[in-house]
Amino acid sequence: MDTRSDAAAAAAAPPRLALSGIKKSYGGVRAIRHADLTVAAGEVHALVGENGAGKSTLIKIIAGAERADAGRMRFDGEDVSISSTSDAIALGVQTVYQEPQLFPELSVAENVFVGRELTRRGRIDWKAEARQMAELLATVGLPEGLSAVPVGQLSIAEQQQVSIAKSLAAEASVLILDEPSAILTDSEIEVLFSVIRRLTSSGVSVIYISHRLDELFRIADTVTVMRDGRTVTTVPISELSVRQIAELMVGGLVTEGRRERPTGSTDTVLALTGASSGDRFQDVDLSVAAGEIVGVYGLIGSGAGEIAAAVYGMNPVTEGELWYDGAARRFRSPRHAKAAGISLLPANRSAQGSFAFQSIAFNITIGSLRALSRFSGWVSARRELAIADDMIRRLAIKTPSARQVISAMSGGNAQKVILARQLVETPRLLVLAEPTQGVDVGAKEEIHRIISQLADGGAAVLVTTSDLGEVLRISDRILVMREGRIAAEFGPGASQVEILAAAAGDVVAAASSPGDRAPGSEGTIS
Amino acid sequence: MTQILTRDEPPLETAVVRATIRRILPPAVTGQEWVLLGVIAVLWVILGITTPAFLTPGSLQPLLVAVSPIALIGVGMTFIILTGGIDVSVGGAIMVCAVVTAKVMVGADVPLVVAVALSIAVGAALGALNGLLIAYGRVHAIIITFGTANLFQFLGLRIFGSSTVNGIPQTLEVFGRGTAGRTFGLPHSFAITIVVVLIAWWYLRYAAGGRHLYAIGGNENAARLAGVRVRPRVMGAYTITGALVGLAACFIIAAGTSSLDQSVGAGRELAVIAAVVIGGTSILGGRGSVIGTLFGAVLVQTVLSGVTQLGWPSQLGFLFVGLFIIVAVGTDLLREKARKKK
Amino acid sequence: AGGGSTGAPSGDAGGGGGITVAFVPKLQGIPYFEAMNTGGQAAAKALGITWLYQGPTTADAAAQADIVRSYIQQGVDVLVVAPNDPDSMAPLLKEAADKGIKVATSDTDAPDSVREVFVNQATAQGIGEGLTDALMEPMGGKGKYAIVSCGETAANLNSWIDVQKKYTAEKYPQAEIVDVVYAGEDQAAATSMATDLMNAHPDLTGLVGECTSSAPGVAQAVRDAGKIGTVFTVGLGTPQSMKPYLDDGSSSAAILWNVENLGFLTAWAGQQLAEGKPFSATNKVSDDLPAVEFDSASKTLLLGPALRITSKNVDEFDY
Amino acid sequence: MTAPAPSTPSASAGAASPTTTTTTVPTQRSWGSRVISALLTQRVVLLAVLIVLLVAVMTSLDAAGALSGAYNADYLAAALISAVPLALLGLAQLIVIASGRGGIDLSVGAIVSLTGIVFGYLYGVANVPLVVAIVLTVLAGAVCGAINGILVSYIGFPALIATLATFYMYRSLALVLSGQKPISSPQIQDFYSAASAVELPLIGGALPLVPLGVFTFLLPAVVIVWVLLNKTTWGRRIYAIGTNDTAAVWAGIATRPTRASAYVISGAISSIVAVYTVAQFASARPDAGTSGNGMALPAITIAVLGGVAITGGIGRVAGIVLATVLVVWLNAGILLLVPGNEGTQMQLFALGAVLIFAALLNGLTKRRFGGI
Ligand SMILES: Nc1ncnc2c1ncn2[C@@H]1O[C@H](COP(=O)(O)OP(=O)(O)OP(=O)(O)O)[C@@H](O)[C@H]1O
Ligand SMILES: Nc1ncnc2c1ncn2[C@@H]1O[C@H](COP(=O)(O)OP(=O)(O)OP(=O)(O)O)[C@@H](O)[C@H]1O
Ligand SMILES: [Mg+2]
Ligand SMILES: [Mg+2]
Repeated sequence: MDTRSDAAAAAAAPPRLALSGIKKSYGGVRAIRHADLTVAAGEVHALVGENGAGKSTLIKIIAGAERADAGRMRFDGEDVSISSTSDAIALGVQTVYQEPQLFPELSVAENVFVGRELTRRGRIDWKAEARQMAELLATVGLPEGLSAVPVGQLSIAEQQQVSIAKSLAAEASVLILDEPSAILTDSEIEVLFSVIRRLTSSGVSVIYISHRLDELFRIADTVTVMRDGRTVTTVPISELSVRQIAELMVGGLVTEGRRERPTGSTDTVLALTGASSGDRFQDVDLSVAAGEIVGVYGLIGSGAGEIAAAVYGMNPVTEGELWYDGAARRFRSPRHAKAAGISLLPANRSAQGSFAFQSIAFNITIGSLRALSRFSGWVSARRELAIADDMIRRLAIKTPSARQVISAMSGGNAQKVILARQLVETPRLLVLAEPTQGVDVGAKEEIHRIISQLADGGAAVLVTTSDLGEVLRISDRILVMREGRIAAEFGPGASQVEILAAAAGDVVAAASSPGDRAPGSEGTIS
Repeated sequence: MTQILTRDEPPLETAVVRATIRRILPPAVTGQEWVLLGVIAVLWVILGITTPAFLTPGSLQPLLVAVSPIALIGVGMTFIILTGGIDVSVGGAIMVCAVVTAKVMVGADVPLVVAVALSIAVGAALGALNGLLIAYGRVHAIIITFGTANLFQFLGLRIFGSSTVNGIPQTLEVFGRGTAGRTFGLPHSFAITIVVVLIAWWYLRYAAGGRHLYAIGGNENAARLAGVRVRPRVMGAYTITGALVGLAACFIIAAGTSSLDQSVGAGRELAVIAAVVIGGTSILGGRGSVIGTLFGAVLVQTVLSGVTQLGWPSQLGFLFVGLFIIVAVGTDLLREKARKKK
Repeated sequence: AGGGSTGAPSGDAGGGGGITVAFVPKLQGIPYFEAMNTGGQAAAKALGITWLYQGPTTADAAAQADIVRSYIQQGVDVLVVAPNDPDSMAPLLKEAADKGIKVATSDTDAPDSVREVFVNQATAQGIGEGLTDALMEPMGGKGKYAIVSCGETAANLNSWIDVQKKYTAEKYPQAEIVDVVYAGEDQAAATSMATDLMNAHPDLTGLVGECTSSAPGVAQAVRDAGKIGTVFTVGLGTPQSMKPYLDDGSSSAAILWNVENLGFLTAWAGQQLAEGKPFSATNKVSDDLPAVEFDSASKTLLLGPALRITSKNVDEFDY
Repeated sequence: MTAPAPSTPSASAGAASPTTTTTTVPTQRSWGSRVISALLTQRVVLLAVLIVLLVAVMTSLDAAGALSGAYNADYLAAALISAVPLALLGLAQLIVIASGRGGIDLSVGAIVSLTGIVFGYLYGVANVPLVVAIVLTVLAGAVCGAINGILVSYIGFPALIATLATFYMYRSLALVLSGQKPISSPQIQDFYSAASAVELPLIGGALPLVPLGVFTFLLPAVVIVWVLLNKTTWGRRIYAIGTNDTAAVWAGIATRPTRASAYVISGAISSIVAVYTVAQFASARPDAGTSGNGMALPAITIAVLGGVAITGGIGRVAGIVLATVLVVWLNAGILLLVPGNEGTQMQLFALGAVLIFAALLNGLTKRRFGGI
């Protein structure tokens, strides 16, 4: 055979993976109405869509974690039926799931090799595993000594990297990454990208899911947009802009931009002065006045979320002072913080916020049991419903009744229910940790509106977030956290570039340093 | 298909790699096991001093014979608890295995090997039933095994047919009764138990299947996603436990008298669970060892024997067993907390 | 309250003759009560009555009460109970009597109840002394011995132990009870406790197995320890379960009574009650039971003296 | 600050339509399919149907002459006496299991034994006035429960292990303290007759004779526990920590004392069962709650059959009551249906089969219907 016919054969070669007419329902929920997906060999194929669009469900079907109700799946041109994860693994599908799927009691090395242990005469070849581990850890940028550490002792970002290492340990023809970058730092993402590039150059296909649309342009070749359980379009990414992708995702125009609102009072509600909390954050100065929204921006792991936890009494303030309403306070637990008029919307909705199989009314009122009773300790069903219905109306929560269980709600509505819990007893200080994480554009907009209204109503609001658009959009003042310290502070007019630079550690590019802060943010503490 | 990493380089056997291997190997003997060994040693020394007969073969041999069935079933129960399950039906299963075995030995006069094999087979079948319902029925193990505990008791009572089995031949003596049951002073039932414990220890440490049990207990869904065939593994754990129950039932017949009545097996499930948790296996799954279970069983029997030999009221024995559970699990908890703080 | 409490004996309970006697043992499936059942059935055939028998699967007062309640509902003529807990059975027996059912106890009494007769196998005195004498014979009237009992709270076992203690102190001053331990209904536990006792007291020369599960247990322990002839055992065991131990000398004697006869006597007493016939001071029940004494003060029928079962007469019993 | 929801593009475009279809499905379904789904997903409905079925089958068997005694209202009423301790301890399990984190109480039977001895001693031997004796007994039960609660909630023991340990300890203590002899002094005997002599005006000739204990012990306990769990903030907290312990902390709930209190209540209920048992049996037995298979395992079985989820946060008082009634009436029926030893053996089979059937049915339907 001559080289020309070889090239022709390659051009005519079937795609690595071709899905057509995929459908999947969970009970009455139609997670995937109709999906087609074609992934060529050696390409990075981005999969984007709003929360709940069906991305994770689709890749779970490819990975064998779920079975499609209908549809056809072809691998290198051959029809395949994948009915379990082992089937998929046998086909060379490796998956990094949205939530790290690891074993806390087992060591990093064991985690990486679970399900495909290297064995020699029936026993695990620890030697071979150790040898590969050294390589793998270096590849994903983790120290070699981590091999023997139980995964339960790692940070969430490290766990994500272990998940990636795990997917690299086996022979793969398709590597699926479901939002791998959500909790990684920029430098960690760089390492990930270089790994992806190396893989694709050797012919591996990568399916890459992310909500960070900008990063897709640096890594992806093709993008498939999903909306409402359907694959809307597949195009080379070079033909699109971020804005166009966003429009395809929501099926309309994106309204961005900061909501104008009156500036807050000078009545300081919360102030941290030189505050540290173990090695979570150090020497933080910040203040929030009544009617003011202060945004703390930081990548996950930067310590932004830890400030919220410390203010709410979850973690101790070990050094420095926490001033609340003019008095130095140490809240020993959320209970004490709540009693002082602080409310907090936790970052992780399912783990920290939601009482899954309880009703919406239960979920809304559980933080304010005193409000339910005329006599202390008593629950009045009438009051409970009245409070819940009021909140459902105020936050425009979509539900037929307050008696519905929260686990049957969509992500955005569930988030509103948990936000409602924080508003039952009108808080003096509202702390919001990642208020719109995992929430789609529509619900996000509503939640932002609600936050503004609360501040307009006189509440002091502290938002910690890793969403740059969000912090720019809602904050009156922006603090940027990096490595447990405040790296910079900005007024409302700051640019994306300035903030990103500060978060990434480029001090020179930052517009202002913590030293020359706006007057009035400090002096009011007596 | 492409290999992600280049694996055809010559293996570099550096000191670093060797050190890593040693560190990623699960520890052969855990801290909890050393603690238990220490406690048992201290108890034996104290009992040896206060009751001179304690450290004699005449006292230790029956102790080991009594430990054997609990430790043996404990091996299976450790597998089950490692996967995050539990089996409270072993008492009923012992009854079924024991009565079947005793009846064929008396009635059909079959050779010992056949009787033992039958007992193991019956036990495995009962265990497989548990495993089937638990792995495929999507119901928590404690509920299923509460149910099957009743069913097994029913079955056992029906086979007993409202009478005891008398005149069980002494052939089962080989499992540890009298001189015929010992080699170099070691009761055979205990020797068999040790062998089973060592095999199980090896399996849990070196075989992929064993590590999968830990993985399933740690995070069942993640194990499934990693391609571990969770349901067959879970079913296997219950089936193995059943088979060990079958063997243990033979030990129990052998340790009893020449007649067998329907009280056989009653309350054993709690004794086995006690041995497993004293041995440091986490009831939540994902952590534990069979050596610990063996030590746990020895500790419980030492306490019970010790109380009788000291001449204390025998009913005090279980007060100490309870205390030991609290102390053993408590220290484990505290060590865990200290480790987490670090 | 509706129809169930007519009090009239309903003929449909069971299959046989006109009179229905129901017996509720403490526990089903153990040779002792099953032998009583055999005796009762023999009596039913001989006397032309219907004999019902149903026991709980665990020796539990509450489970027994359920069965008694169902017999009351079935409207049996006579209800005989061997109560696990005499005090708790009393109110139920009264309820039965109120509904016109004749009530009696057998094997274990409920003294403060309305029962019309107690069918007693032997007196506590007789059993306690019988056990002591049987053990003292091989021990030569002296030495240390220990008792392996069963349920800690079993009233009859405890009353026998009391007799043994007193009787030993009075009649055998050179003998001494060093310990009483409780093994539950578990043969293996009885064996290992007996072993522990021998280890704890190297000079021990006697062991008593106080119930049908510990009697073979202590003998087995002696056999295992190779102390046949050094340590002597007696126990309250059923004949067939004791036979191997009586044969090899690890048990010197079992103290019991003819349990089948006890069942027969129970059925007979039930018939007498149902027919309204009073008991005389001495009753001829059957050829095997020519002269059963009745103590009208305590309303007790006494089967006779306790029986000493040894290797010589063990084969006379097939249970 | 009320504002109408702005109609956002995303909500109107696609996401709204599935929401409406899924949520309107239940109301559109036929009456029949709703009954079936309730039957399959709601344990209380299933139990009620099973009870009706049982009574219907037994009554027709009765009519056909297959039973050895009448399966009538009197008999069913009388059988309820064994429901009293079972249901009470089932309620205790409901509370601890619902409190989550693998909650369970294996020690209830041992607490019944131990506090029964305490009561027997106080009232029967030390001549303490009845009310004081009962109060002190309940206090003792609460202390036993508090030890469990501290171990589980404050030190972090898995409940199964903590209560297994205390089960051994309390059982042992009951035997040691009583010298393994039941206390059955004249006072205790009188207590029995006093308890049985108090006739409620309600139960005259017209109604079946329901045992008094049902009114004096069970009914008040059921009402109190129901009120506690459903009408008090404490009940809310129990369900909250059982559903999601972490979220409860973030919602400002004091999880440790709440969880510990579940065990305290469980111990207190056990001690009430102890008093009841003393009254019912006219003696305080040191093995009252531990003889045979003990009281704990049947109580847990009742709780599970009653629909209490072993993972916490789910369980209803009505489920416990119905499960108890089902088991008690089933057992009573079997005794009339199957004579001899097979009858009592068959009870074991029936209990096991019903338990597995109900659990499997729920396991199968949970995913399809999203029920509890
Ligand atoms: N196990 C399940 N049971 C019921 N509904 C489910 C289940 N898993 C997913 N869904 C629903 O299916 C739809 C698609 O979910 P999926 O997780 O695929 O979305 P996604 O695009 O990955 O969203 P995100 O960006 O938030 O990860 C959603 O409505 C979701 O609520
Ligand atoms: N785990 C689940 N179990 C059952 N139903 C679910 C589950 N998750 C979501 N649903 C249902 O699936 C439907 C679609 O969910 P999805 O998350 O796509 O909502 P959405 O339209 O994006 O809403 P929002 O804008 O509020 O996020 C909703 O009706 C929701 O109630
Ligand atoms: Mg959504
Ligand atoms: Mg997703």
